[in-house]
Amino acid sequence: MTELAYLAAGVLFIVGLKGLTSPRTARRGNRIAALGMLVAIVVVVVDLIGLDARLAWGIVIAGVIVGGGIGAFLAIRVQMTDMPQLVAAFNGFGGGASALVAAAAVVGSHAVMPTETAVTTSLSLVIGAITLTGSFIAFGKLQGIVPSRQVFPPGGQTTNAVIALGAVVAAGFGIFADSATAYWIATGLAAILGVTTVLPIGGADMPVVISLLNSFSGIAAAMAGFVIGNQALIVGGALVGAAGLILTIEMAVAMNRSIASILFSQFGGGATAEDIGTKPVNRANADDAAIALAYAERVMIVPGYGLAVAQAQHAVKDLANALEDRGIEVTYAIHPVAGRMPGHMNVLLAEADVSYDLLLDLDQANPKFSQTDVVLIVGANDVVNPSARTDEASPIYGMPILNVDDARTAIVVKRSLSPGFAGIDNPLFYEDTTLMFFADAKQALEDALAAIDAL
Amino acid sequence: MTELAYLAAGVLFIVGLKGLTSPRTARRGNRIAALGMLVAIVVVVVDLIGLDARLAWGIVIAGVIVGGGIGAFLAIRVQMTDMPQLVAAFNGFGGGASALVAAAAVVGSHAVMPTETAVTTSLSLVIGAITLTGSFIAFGKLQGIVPSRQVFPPGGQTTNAVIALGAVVAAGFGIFADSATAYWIATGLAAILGVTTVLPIGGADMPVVISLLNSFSGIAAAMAGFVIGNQALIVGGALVGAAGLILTIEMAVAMNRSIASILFSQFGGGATAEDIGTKPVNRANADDAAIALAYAERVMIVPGYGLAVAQAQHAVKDLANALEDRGIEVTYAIHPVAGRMPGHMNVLLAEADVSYDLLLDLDQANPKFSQTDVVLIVGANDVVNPSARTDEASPIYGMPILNVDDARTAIVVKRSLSPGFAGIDNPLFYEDTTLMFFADAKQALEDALAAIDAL
Amino acid sequence: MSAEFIAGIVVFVLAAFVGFEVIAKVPRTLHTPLMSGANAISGITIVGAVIAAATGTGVLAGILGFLAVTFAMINVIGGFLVTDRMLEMFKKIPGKR
Amino acid sequence: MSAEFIAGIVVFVLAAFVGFEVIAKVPRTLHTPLMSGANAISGITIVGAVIAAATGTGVLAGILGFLAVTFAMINVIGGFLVTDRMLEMFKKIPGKR
Amino acid sequence: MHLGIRNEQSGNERRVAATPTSVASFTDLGFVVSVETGAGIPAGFTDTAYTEAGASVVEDLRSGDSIDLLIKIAPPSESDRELMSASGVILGLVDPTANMDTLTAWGESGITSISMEMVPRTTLAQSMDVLSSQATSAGYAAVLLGVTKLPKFMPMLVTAAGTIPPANVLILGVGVAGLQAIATAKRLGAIVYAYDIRPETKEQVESLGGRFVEAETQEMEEGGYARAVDEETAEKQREALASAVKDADLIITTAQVPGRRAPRLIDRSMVEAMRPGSLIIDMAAASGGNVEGSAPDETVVVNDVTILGPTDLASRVATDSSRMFGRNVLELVKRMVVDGELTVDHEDPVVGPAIVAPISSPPEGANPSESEASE
Amino acid sequence: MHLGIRNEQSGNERRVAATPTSVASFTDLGFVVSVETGAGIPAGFTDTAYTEAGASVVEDLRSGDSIDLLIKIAPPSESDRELMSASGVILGLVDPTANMDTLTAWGESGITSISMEMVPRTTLAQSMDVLSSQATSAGYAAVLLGVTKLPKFMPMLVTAAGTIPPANVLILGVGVAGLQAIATAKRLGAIVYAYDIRPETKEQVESLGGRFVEAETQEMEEGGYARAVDEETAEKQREALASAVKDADLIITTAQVPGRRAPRLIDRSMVEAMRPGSLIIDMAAASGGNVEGSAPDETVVVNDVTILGPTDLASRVATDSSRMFGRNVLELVKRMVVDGELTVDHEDPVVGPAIVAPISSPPEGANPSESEASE
Ligand SMILES: NC(=O)c1ccc[n+]([C@@H]2O[C@H](COP(=O)([O-])OP(=O)(O)OC[C@H]3O[C@@H](n4cnc5c(N)ncnc54)[C@H](OP(=O)(O)O)[C@@H]3O)[C@@H](O)[C@H]2O)c1
Ligand SMILES: NC(=O)c1ccc[n+]([C@@H]2O[C@H](COP(=O)([O-])OP(=O)(O)OC[C@H]3O[C@@H](n4cnc5c(N)ncnc54)[C@H](OP(=O)(O)O)[C@@H]3O)[C@@H](O)[C@H]2O)c1
Ligand SMILES: NC(=O)c1ccc[n+]([C@@H]2O[C@H](COP(=O)([O-])OP(=O)(O)OC[C@H]3O[C@@H](n4cnc5c(N)ncnc54)[C@H](O)[C@@H]3O)[C@@H](O)[C@H]2O)c1
Ligand SMILES: NC(=O)c1ccc[n+]([C@@H]2O[C@H](COP(=O)([O-])OP(=O)(O)OC[C@H]3O[C@@H](n4cnc5c(N)ncnc54)[C@H](O)[C@@H]3O)[C@@H](O)[C@H]2O)c1
Repeated sequence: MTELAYLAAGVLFIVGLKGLTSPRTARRGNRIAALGMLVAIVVVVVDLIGLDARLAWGIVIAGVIVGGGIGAFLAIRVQMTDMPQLVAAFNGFGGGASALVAAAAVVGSHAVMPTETAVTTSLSLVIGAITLTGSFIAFGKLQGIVPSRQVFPPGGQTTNAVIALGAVVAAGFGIFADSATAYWIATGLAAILGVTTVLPIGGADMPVVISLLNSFSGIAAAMAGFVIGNQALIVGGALVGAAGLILTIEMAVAMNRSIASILFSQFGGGATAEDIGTKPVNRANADDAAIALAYAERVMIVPGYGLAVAQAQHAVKDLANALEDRGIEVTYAIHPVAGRMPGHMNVLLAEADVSYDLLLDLDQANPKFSQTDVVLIVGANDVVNPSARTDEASPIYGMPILNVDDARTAIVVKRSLSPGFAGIDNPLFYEDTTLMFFADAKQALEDALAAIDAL
Repeated sequence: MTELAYLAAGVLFIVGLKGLTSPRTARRGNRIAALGMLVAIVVVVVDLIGLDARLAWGIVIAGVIVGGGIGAFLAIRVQMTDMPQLVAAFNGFGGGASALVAAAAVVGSHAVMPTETAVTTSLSLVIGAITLTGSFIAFGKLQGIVPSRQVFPPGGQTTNAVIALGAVVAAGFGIFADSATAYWIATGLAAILGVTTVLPIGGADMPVVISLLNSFSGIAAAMAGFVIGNQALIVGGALVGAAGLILTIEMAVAMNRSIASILFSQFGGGATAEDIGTKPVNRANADDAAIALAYAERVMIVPGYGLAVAQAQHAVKDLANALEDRGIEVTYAIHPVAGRMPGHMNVLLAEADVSYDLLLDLDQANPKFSQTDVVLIVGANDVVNPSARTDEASPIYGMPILNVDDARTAIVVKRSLSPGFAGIDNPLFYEDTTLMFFADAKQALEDALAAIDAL
Repeated sequence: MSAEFIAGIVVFVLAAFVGFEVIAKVPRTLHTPLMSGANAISGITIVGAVIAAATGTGVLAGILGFLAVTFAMINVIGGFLVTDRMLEMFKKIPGKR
Repeated sequence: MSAEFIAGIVVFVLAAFVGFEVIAKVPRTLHTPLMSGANAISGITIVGAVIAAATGTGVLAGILGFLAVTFAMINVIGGFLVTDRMLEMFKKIPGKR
Repeated sequence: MHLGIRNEQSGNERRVAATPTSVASFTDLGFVVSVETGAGIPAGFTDTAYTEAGASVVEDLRSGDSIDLLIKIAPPSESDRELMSASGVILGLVDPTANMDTLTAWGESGITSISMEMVPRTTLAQSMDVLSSQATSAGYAAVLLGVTKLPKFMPMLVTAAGTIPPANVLILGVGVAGLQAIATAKRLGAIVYAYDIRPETKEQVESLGGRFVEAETQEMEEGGYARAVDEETAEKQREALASAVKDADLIITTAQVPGRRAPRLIDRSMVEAMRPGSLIIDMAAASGGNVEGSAPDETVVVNDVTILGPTDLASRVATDSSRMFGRNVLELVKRMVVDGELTVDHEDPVVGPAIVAPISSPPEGANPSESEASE
Repeated sequence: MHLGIRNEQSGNERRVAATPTSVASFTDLGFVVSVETGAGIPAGFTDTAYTEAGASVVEDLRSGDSIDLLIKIAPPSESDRELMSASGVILGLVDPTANMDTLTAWGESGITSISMEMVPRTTLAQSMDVLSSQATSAGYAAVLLGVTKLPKFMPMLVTAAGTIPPANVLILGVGVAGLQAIATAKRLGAIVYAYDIRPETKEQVESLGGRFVEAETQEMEEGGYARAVDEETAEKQREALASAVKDADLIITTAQVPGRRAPRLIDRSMVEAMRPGSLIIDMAAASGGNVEGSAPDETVVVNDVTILGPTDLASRVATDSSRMFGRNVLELVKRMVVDGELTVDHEDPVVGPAIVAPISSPPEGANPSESEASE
């Protein structure tokens, strides 16, 4: 029956994980998974109580209190922006725990382990140790404790290969010779490997690395499950191992990187994607835009010359339709000098059959931005440049602009940070509340539409 | 090791099944699954040989030859159009086999079965028997041996409920009293239930029923697996059981029916979706259209008044763009009297910015249809009515029309079979090579586009 | 419940999950081939049939075993073959030529 | 190999398949929460840690057990909580107010 | 067979009954074609082009052989009659309502008159339907005339010098000309409202992006044409239209009831309620007018609202109008040439109803269409 | 402060320098506004509307108080001078190139002349840019003029009476007017080709759905304006344009080089190669013409090709042209009213460059723009 209860926990994990893949169900998914965890813990406790043996409950309770306390404290206190590194740290602890479970088995085993157990034990130790140290380095990089640029060990990737080989040999020796010491050596080498592998990876690639290490910690847990013969660990671990791997691949694809190129980067690799501007911007892609738009109540679209260049008038109409179908209020704000001729935007929007009733001019639009959730700025630049309001030295100072910075979020669709007709930089792009979606306008809107449909 | 080999077979089944869900990989997927089956069979034979006991190989070999021969003969000889009923028949044999495996276990068991085995045995018997007879009725309906209209048993669904209850009681008695006779009674009642449940279902709903019975045969196999303690059967059976269920739901959704309404139909229910015309047409949905279009080399679009009514000009342009991105040649054939005013189609296509170079008039288009893979007819009717060519009694006899019936496939998008301006029926709709996609033109084209993007 | 039986349930549940997840949105044209292919896989009961036939004793068991193998074999061979034929034809869109 | 071990492998493989299949295309904004949630699930090792801590004998085993439970507990509690926080915030789009 | 094309240019008429392209086809059919000098110039077809197409260009048809088939775009006159051979055929826009007596008289003397206006308006005969083809031109030209006369922009323009609102255009009567007017005004970016008595036109208006004015409609027609409405309905109609009329910058009216006076859709009080500077184009001015006060080919100003009644709209796109007309006629003539001979078949479902004189069967055939067009 | 609006209607001029709306704003700014009777009628603004907006409508401004601010849409004349108060300001389309001497003389006597033409064409000053606003009207009106004069359809129509091919429209010079012309022709369904010497216009043409004619372009401009090109480049240009010109049904030329004769883009041989019946509208006719043989406000026919040189295009949409003009002027005047007083600030980056006379700083300021518009 214990096994069936564990199975129930596993099913809850599966359902929860599935929930986490869609914005609508994500929160519920997480809670379902947590419920699964609760079930598993209750089961093991009940099971142990049923064992009718003297058990070290004190240690368990102490661990639960200390660990639970630390975890809860960190999770509650953390700043929004620091969450990724916290996940990394948690992940390190998880990997460490699996290694410790295996270690306890080594320490506690008095007979010679069967080969299969020996193999899984060493895997659990090695993978757990890599996860532990690797995750902490990732944490350090994101937290700024460890330099986030690429730091290579002396000898570079060759050194890593040597350490890895060493760990394998030590583990192999441990398995065949049933030597605890060999296990510890393998574990130590793996711990070093975790450090030396993650150090050379640039900060920008950290999320992918953390996800990979997350997959590792799942595998470590599954291996620990084999060691102690517990199916809950096997199911949960295998699930996370596989899911984490897929997620890692997806994340790498979304960043336009291959996993190999991230892990085995040489000097000068990595993080190129971030180098467009000198000042940092919030970059967004079609999915981000889709979520921001799909969960808004009021969306205002600000077209500019780039819309015309990309001939994105039909795409913008299609996107607006999709939003309207979701009950979102969509209007268009047309700046008097948007485009390259008077009425440029009108020609295009009329071609796409956007109703005149939805077009707001400057005077109508500006009071509305503060009630707008998302402004979607499509290939406009000068006409939304707040320096016309704020910077007396600006050549366009005094020109009325669309005050898109009053809205909760501004999504700017353009191909780069290059300036518009007036040739001046636009402070809007560097605002906290601005998301920069770098792409050809037509492509961007089509992708966002597809992403909204997929939500 | 046997178990691991079975696991390998299971993995091949999974991979194969996944392959079957996409047109590109379907054929390979089927072969991978077949490979899995081969693996499983080899494993069981090797395993049995290893048993070192006197075994009735003769019976096995006889069965393999007879069964394999019949299966191969039927599969090779069958007409394309008869395939669905053949699948039904095969499925019936599969369900029967599972029931027979359980029956053999009952016959062969000399000790009292443990409860769990008794339960799975009776499930295997009952579900297998339903599958067997239900599938054969489905086969009969499609083959025309059994009347395809709804045939109710005396007493209707109440009778079915009584029979079902009887089967459950008998099985329960069998389990608790370990009575073989009770099992046989339960099995017999289940066999009757298979007949009486499927008889009242109309022919049009048969594919959904077959799919559901397919899911059943998977479950029967899994139950048989429990009976004889074989994981291969459990994995394969559970896989098919679950996948079949999802597929059944999807098929029912695609037909706009609920499974319950199909299974428990009363007089007059069922098959309404087919009743639009008296003559049969090939119905298609967005996915079918997408596949036909995406795998074509040359596509011609024929717009008509319905395109204008649906204001689908932008949707048609978007679809054409997607096809062109796939390297497909797309042109438009404009009939002189399409729409409701001279140049109606031109106004719309110009609004959607379709290049004039792609517009063919009647004289340019007609010679091209025979080299066209798919003609997509969007809300046109009279202008593609072949009776203008063939039916001297037709009021439009002699009018030049677009000879879309020269193309390999014609997809007609309109909302119903209702006639166009001239008020006359259109024989094109009943052609073998015509697919009718009943929907509002704009919606249809948008859905087809989404389906193409998802391919 | 025997450990073996429980292990079976675990395997059953997980395999069922895989079955649920593996079938994403399937284009309608593939519904029949997919059904047919899945049906062929359900012929895995051939393994049980072979065991029953080979190990059964007595005439009744023999007959049941023979029928089981025959039925399962029809399902397996017929199922995979007919699916393959469907998919072969599927390459060509329904229509002339 | 023990039957139990083999059953473990079967379960492992099937669970891994479920894991592969369950993650369809995930919107980018959900990458981090999903990673975080999956990470929390990997804290299932708490079960092993509890067993190790409760059944271990000797000081070393005790220390290892205590650390294992502590580490796993940090992962579990912290992981689920932080995921929940992320998702809560996620309802509001990043921006003012 | 001698086919004649006259120079019919006069006042507003700029079209020609055959283009060089159709002349070439006539020659292929076995006709000898004569064209009067300068017949096609205002429509953009030079004498040289006709010569190259195989016609002989002559100063005056009267100076040559008598004509077996005379194709007319302007109404026939006595001078046309004089050209004809004994059993000649006059075919074209012969305006049967106005000229019935003359044509009947000619018919008694052996001259067959075929009215292109009376070709049935069925799907089958659309390629011979000059009413459709010329209405297409007229609807297009009406909008352009209106746009040029109106001192305002059609489209909305948001500019640095203020937002220019889009013009409101109202189309009354949604036949062929009305639909083309909707399409053209919509293309130019106007907000287009439209109304017709026939209910099925709502869908047609919307299929062109126009908005249908919800007023009284009636399911009552004969062969696709509207019937006349009684005065009560007409009154209700005007009430419902009043606010649309008031808001319009440009109104184009096209409503016709075959064989009747055009319905009065806009009365003086409605005109007076319009903004100063607005413009009405009454395309039905020649048959009585949809607008009170409109007059054919005249500019009437009521209360700063201008009312035009142009009758030459199709001539404003003379090249294409002539091309379409020529093609329509050619298709009909093709139907009439049997074994290289021009044959007038009273039984032909297309030609038969178009024969004005002589009548072989009992007359009363002035109902130009019958079959399918009655949904 | 007394602000005067004259009735400037004469010949082709139908615009008015202020609309009732702008008059109301002037009144709010503290001006007393006088408008001559009938000043706004052809543009659709009645005397009553002006009165309601707060102006006094007078028969002749000469009969009233002297004027402190005279707003002109037509070039200033001696009769305007007579109205002015001692230090009055004349502001509007004063045509500085042609009237420099007069204005300088007036300037010496205390009258300030401000040329709306010389307001810098920067992003900041766009709301005061009359060249843009009037060119918008002119570009739109040019296409409509062309469409009405051409005896053909613009859009393609597939009809039962044959397929009507779309018209080919060629726009030469893609400034504000050219862009508007492209947009308007495209809306009507024509195939639009366009060309300009400035390379960045290619993207702009394509952004409106037009096709760019690949001929010589030159990265050389001053403040967004094109420079004159040497004869060799011009020759190459003409060669490259020849085939586009030959295929065009309608050509609209807008090329200008500020302060210079308009460049000659089409010579006689190119005109002669065109199809008979084609039409050219030379919007630069007044400044020398882009087309050989064109003359201001005249219709020239060369080889069956008609060349028009209209100078009143903006007046053809008089209502909206006047609205935009009025708004442009208002924005500029707003900038000039400091503490309720009209103040001429020579240092103001917008007003300064527009002051023609009197000149406070060294002259040679005829360069209308300087800053950003130079990508
Ligand atoms: N309306 C008029 O009458 C008129 C006339 C002349 C000049 N102007 C001037 O033009 C400006 C108009 O302002 P605006 O905001 O409309 O335009 P803008 O300031 O010129 O900015 C347009 C932006 O669109 C982006 N873009 C270009 N092609 C794109 C594509 N294919 N996909 C996505 N983005 C694309 C460009 O950025 P990337 O290169 O990074 O993509 C560029 O920054 C004003 O300065 C105005 O004064 C107006
Ligand atoms: N071009 C002209 O100048 C002119 C003028 C007057 C009359 N006509 C006549 O009109 C006809 C034109 O032929 P056609 O083939 O273009 O049109 P049609 O024969 O009238 O057929 C149009 C078809 O579109 C379908 N439809 C309507 N709304 C739809 C929507 N929202 N989505 C999808 N389908 C929709 C209708 O079927 P469902 O209801 O089943 O959807 C209908 O059968 C000819 O008979 C012609 O003679 C032409
Ligand atoms: N079969 C074909 O292919 C074909 C071809 C061309 C035209 N037609 C049909 O012929 C019919 C007539 O077309 P037409 O352009 O020659 O029409 P028309 O010139 O006779 O009349 C113009 C319009 O005025 C409308 N009208 C009449 N009285 C009215 C009133 N009191 N209020 C409002 N509107 C009123 C009519 O309904 C018509 O739509 C249409 O139905 C058209 O679809 C059919
Ligand atoms: N900053 C702003 O917001 C703003 C506002 C309006 C205009 N502008 C800019 O001002 C500039 C001038 O506009 P405009 O309409 O007054 O121009 P314009 O009337 O002076 O000239 C019309 C066009 O003719 C072109 N041209 C000159 N010589 C030519 C030749 N040899 N061949 C071909 N073409 C030739 C010019 O390049 C110009 O595009 C444009 O760049 C425009 O974008 C800027």
